Parts: sequence; C-alpha cells; structure tokens
Amino acid sequence: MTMALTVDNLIEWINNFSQKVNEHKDYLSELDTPIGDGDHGNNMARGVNAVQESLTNKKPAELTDAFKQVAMALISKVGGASGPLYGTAFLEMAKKSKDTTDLGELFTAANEGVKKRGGAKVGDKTMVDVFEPLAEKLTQGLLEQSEIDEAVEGTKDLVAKKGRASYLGERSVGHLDPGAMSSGYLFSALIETEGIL
Amino acid sequence: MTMALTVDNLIEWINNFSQKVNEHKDYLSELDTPIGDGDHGNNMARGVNAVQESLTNKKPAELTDAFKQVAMALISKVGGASGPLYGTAFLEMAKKSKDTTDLGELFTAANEGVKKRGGAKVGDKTMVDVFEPLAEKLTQGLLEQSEIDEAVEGTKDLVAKKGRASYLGERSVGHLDPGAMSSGYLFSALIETEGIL
Amino acid sequence: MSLGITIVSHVPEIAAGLPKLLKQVAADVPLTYAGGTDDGDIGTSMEKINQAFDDNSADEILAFYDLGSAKMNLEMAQEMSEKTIHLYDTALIESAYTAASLLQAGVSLKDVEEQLKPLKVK
Amino acid sequence: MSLGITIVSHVPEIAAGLPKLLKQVAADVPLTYAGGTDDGDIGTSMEKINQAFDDNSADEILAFYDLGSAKMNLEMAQEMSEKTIHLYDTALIESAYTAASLLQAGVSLKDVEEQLKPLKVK
Ligand SMILES: Nc1ncnc2c1ncn2[C@@H]1O[C@H](COP(=O)(O)OP(=O)(O)O)[C@@H](O)[C@H]1O
Ligand SMILES: Nc1ncnc2c1ncn2[C@@H]1O[C@H](COP(=O)(O)OP(=O)(O)O)[C@@H](O)[C@H]1O
Ligand SMILES: [Mg+2]
Ligand SMILES: [Mg+2]
Ligand SMILES: [Mg+2]
Ligand SMILES: [Mg+2]
Repeated sequence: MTMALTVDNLIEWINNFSQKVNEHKDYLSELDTPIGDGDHGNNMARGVNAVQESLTNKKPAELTDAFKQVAMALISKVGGASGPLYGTAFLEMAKKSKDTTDLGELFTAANEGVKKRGGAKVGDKTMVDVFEPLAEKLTQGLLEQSEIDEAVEGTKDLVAKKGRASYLGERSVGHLDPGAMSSGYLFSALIETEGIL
Repeated sequence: MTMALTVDNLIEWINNFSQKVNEHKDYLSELDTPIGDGDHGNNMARGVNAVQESLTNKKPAELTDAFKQVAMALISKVGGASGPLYGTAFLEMAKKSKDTTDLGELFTAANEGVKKRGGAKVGDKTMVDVFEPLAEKLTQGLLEQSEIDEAVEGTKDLVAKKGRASYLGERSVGHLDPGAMSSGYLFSALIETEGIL
Repeated sequence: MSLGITIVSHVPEIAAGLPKLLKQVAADVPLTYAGGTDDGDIGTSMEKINQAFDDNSADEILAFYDLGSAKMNLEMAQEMSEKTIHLYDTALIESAYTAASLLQAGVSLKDVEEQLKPLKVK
Repeated sequence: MSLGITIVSHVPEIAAGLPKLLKQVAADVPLTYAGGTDDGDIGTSMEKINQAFDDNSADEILAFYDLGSAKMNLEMAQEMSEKTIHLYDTALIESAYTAASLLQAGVSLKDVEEQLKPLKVK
C-alpha cells in the first residue's frame, strides 16, 4: 500500500537528499578524485543548495512545478556532467507527474531520461547502475537500504564506459562511482521520508 | 663564371629582400587572405626587419655567421609557418657555407631543409614550388626574372596540400601562394645584387 | 540561411581564445562561445550555451565542444533552441578551424560535414 | 624517468587555459605551455616552446599542438632540447586530456601512446 507523493513530502525528501549531499560532500569529491576530477561533492552541494533556495523562495503549488524547480536549479548550478543528468531525471519526473504520482513510474521515466541523455546503460559504472535497479525495486514496492548499498557497491568492480572515468578504462576498477554514490543518497532520502513510500 | 658570395654582398642581397618584403607587405598579406589567415606580409616584414636589426647591431665576420644571424632572427620573429621554414632554409645555408660558397649548392641544401621541415614537395602549392626549380636554375647558372615569375605564377593553378590553404582543398585553386611570392622576392633580390651571381 | 559556429569549452579561456584563431581565417562567419560554469569555474552551463546560440547572428549553427559533459548541456540547449543546431563529436580546435575556413570560403554545410568526418574523435 | 606534458597553441589563452582542465585530473603531472608569438600575438614561438620544455620538471615530455606551423616550431625546439620530446599529431585538447588522466594514474608511456592512436587527426 503505497502512500501518496505530495508537494510536502517531496520537499521533505529533497531536503533529506540535500542534507546527505552536504554531509558527504568531501566523500563524494574524494570518490571522484582517482577516477575523475574530484569535484562531484562540490558540484552536487552547489546544486542541492540552489534547489533548496529555489523551493524556499517559491513554494511550488503542484508536484510538476516542484520537480521542475528541482530540475532547473540542478541544471543551472551543478556545472559537471551530473548537472544535465540529474536535471534530466527530474525533468522527466516533472513530465510524468502529470499522469501519475507512482514513484516506480516516475523513477522509471527518470532512468530512461538519464540513459538517453548520457548514453550509458547498466554496467557502464555510472548513476544508471543505481537508478535502473532501484526504479525496478520501487515499482515492486521493495526498496530497502540494503538494495541501495548493493547497487552502489556493485559499481566498484565495473570498468567505466562513460564519463571521465572511462578514460582510465580497466584502471577504473576497484573504485566506487561517485555519481552512483550520490544517487544512492537520493534513494536513501526517499526511505527516510515519512509516508512517501 | 659565377662571382663570389661574400659577407658584404650577402648583406646587400638580404637588404634587397627586406626592401621588397616591406614594399609588398600588404600584397603578401592580401594573397594570404583568401587561402590563409592574411598575415604573411606582416609576418615576413617583422622577420626581415629583425634580420636587418641583427645584421646592423653585429656585423657578421663570416658567411656562416651571417646566414645563422638571418636564420635566428627569422625563427624568432616571423611567428607563422614561414618562420621555421625560412629559418630552416638559412640554417641549412649556414651549415653548407662551411664547405662552399656556391649559391646553387647552398639553395639546394636550403630547399631540402624546407621540404624536410614542412613535409611539402613540388606541386603542393608552397614556397617549395619556387625554391626547388630555382635552386636548380642557380646550379645551372641560369637564374632569370622570367623563371622566377613562372615559378611563382605556377602555384596559382595548384591545389594546396600543405599549410592553412590545404584546408580549402580544391578551393585553393586560382590563388597565388603567398609563401611562393615572398620566396620569389628572395630570388629576385639575388638577381639585383651586383656581383653575387 | 546563414551558418554560424558556437564553441563550448569547460574552460573560459579556451572558449574565448579559440574564436581568435578562427577569426583570422573566417572574418565573416558568425562566431559565439560559451565557456565555464555560471560562476566562471571549470565546467559548462546550459544557460551560457543558450545565450551563445541566441547571440549568434546565424540561424543555423555548427556547435563544437571539448568533453562529454559539455555535450549533454549542449543537447539540452539544442532541444530548447529555435535555431537549427548541428552538434559534432569531433576534435574541438581542429574541427572548428576546418569548419570556419570552409564556411568563410562559402562551402555548403554538406561539404563541410564531409570534411569534418575524419576529425571524429569522441 | 618522469613524464610531463607541454601544450603548444597559436593562442595564448588556449595554451594557458588547457592546463586548467588537465590539472583537475592530473594534479601531479608536470605541465607547461607555450602560447602565441614572442609578442603575444596569434602564432607560435620556438623560444617559448624551448622555455616550456626547460620549465617542465620532467625529463621526458609529451608535446601536443594545435595547427601545423606549431609543429614546425616544436620540431625545431625538439632538436635543440636535451630532453626526450615525444610529439603527437593528435587532437590537441582531447589527447592532452587523455594523456594527463593516464599519466596521473601511473600508466606507462607505451600504454598512453596506444590510447592516443585513435586521436590522430593531422
Ligand atoms: N554519460 C554519462 N551517463 C551517465 N552518467 C554519467 C555520464 N557521465 C558521467 N556520469 C555520472 O556523473 C558522475 C560525475 O559527475 P561530476 O563529477 O559532477 O561531473 P564531471 O565528470 O563533469 O566532473 C559520474 O560518477 C557518473 O555517475
Ligand atoms: N608545410 C609547409 N611546407 C612548405 N611551405 C609551407 C608549409 N606550410 C606553409 N607554408 C608556406 O608558408 C606560407 C604561409 O606563411 P605565413 O602566412 O607566414 O604562416 P601561417 O600560415 O602560419 O600564417 C604559405 O603560403 C606556404 O608557402
Ligand atoms: Mg567530477
Ligand atoms: Mg567536473
Ligand atoms: Mg598566414
Ligand atoms: Mg598566421
């Protein structure tokens, strides 16, 4: 029995996400250092802080507006690859939210958007390795922290095929993907939001 | 009966060349406009003026030094592709001048240097289309202004294979090569120098 | 239908510098650029790209970029733009230079694209 | 034997800007650059290239350039340098970025060169 997604619990969810990103900012940038340019934490923190500012300045009336505001702030402020990717995820959720409030459907649309934007598929060591299996879990009503951890951890043994890490080829093995980790926070934040699942 | 190349008539020759380059500076840049970046006249003028400054500040004692001073000033000051090319030509003449003062031999060495430096061969619509046939004429003791004009004019119908003009491919046809024109001045200056040929 | 060029780089200096090289051989080709994030840091900005498309006096634009994430922002800007934007996965400096020289010489888009093909590196 | 990178561009801004992109992924790779003519105009300068080779703390250098005439000055500087200079006819930004990330990861010159091969565009 899925409870309803509302503007209020969406904002709470996004606030939880922002808090996690800010808390783990240095860790995310650290993950991005051996296989990237070491800015993922700073990028995401800049992004979620802009999101919070936007939601505070102008409280959205509808779910669709809320998703759109999140998307636009991320697109404007993140600066790295994760900007257009998270931005696209939330834009797709905005579109989908006109028809449904089901998180499984919303995240399935988000995942398709991310895949289309970046050209990555499951196994390429990107945020898609978290979005795709967990969208599926959400659809089944089975999202749990252990599933999130597993999806994030699973990127460690993969060879990067997209993004900056792909320049390192085989040498990217043994490192967690930073975007997978931050995506993990997005799903954890969902679990911690009362009444949204 | 070729007369001797001396430090004095070498300087006179180079002064004649400088004068021509300065006189036709705008024309050389104009030739470089449709098939290049429009700076060949400015590049060469900057170069020959630096050469004259160098030869005035420190009169070379030997032919080899004279050729070297010319080369170094051109290499330092021209800035465009013609800098290392003319520079190499004069460096090769400097080396060769240790063994001979024969202009045919000197220019044959210069031409080989230019070809090696830029990778161009006859027919590629570059200064090589002037250097190579006229080095041959010098060797035969047959250098005349009409031969110079012919060599320069001959670049008009060629398709550029080297340098900036090569980006235009077939569209470079119908335009004189600016480096061929400035090379023409170098040979004309030789003809106009008393007692050098 | 006029053709222009837009340069997108992660680095503001590269974005501002490359048009100087192109202007030398393509004085009449409309050239605009977007470099760095909104704050001028290393990265790209969809809004800056949008602006560069708008500011370009041409109504059909050939766009060149440096790294993959620039492409994503470029595609978002492309989707939002009313202009026809062509995106090339080619060597940034070398292909922008090639395109600029050819456009200046009045070469058609089709022929320019033919010459860009061997410069595909991403 | 340490490996470094030298960037050569006709445009001072590009030469100075590209290392900023590379530094992000290669904090420990010795990076130097030479941009523009002696007077800071668009072009290249053998002396500036020489200086960039000297200033690089590495004794073996991978050199990347934008247009053909830069290559000629590079080769003259290469002949004069006491260091081992490797010159690549590859896409300037893309190949310098690739080389920088790989060198930072401790990849051997041979393997770096292998990955540069598909980036050859000149
Ligand atoms: N093409 C892509 N498709 C999907 N995800 C990608 C792609 N490129 C990068 N990413 C994700 O973005 C993360 C890096 O984001 P970030 O560091 O903010 O951007 P940048 O690489 O531009 O510095 C990666 O860890 C990866 O998860
Ligand atoms: N690779 C090359 N081999 C021989 N000559 C060349 C080559 N590249 C350019 N040139 C000559 O240089 C001339 C252009 O010189 P210039 O305009 O001073 O340099 P740039 O092209 O760098 O602006 C051409 O007209 C041609 O004669
Ligand atoms: Mg990053
Ligand atoms: Mg980044
Ligand atoms: Mg020129
Ligand atoms: Mg020039």
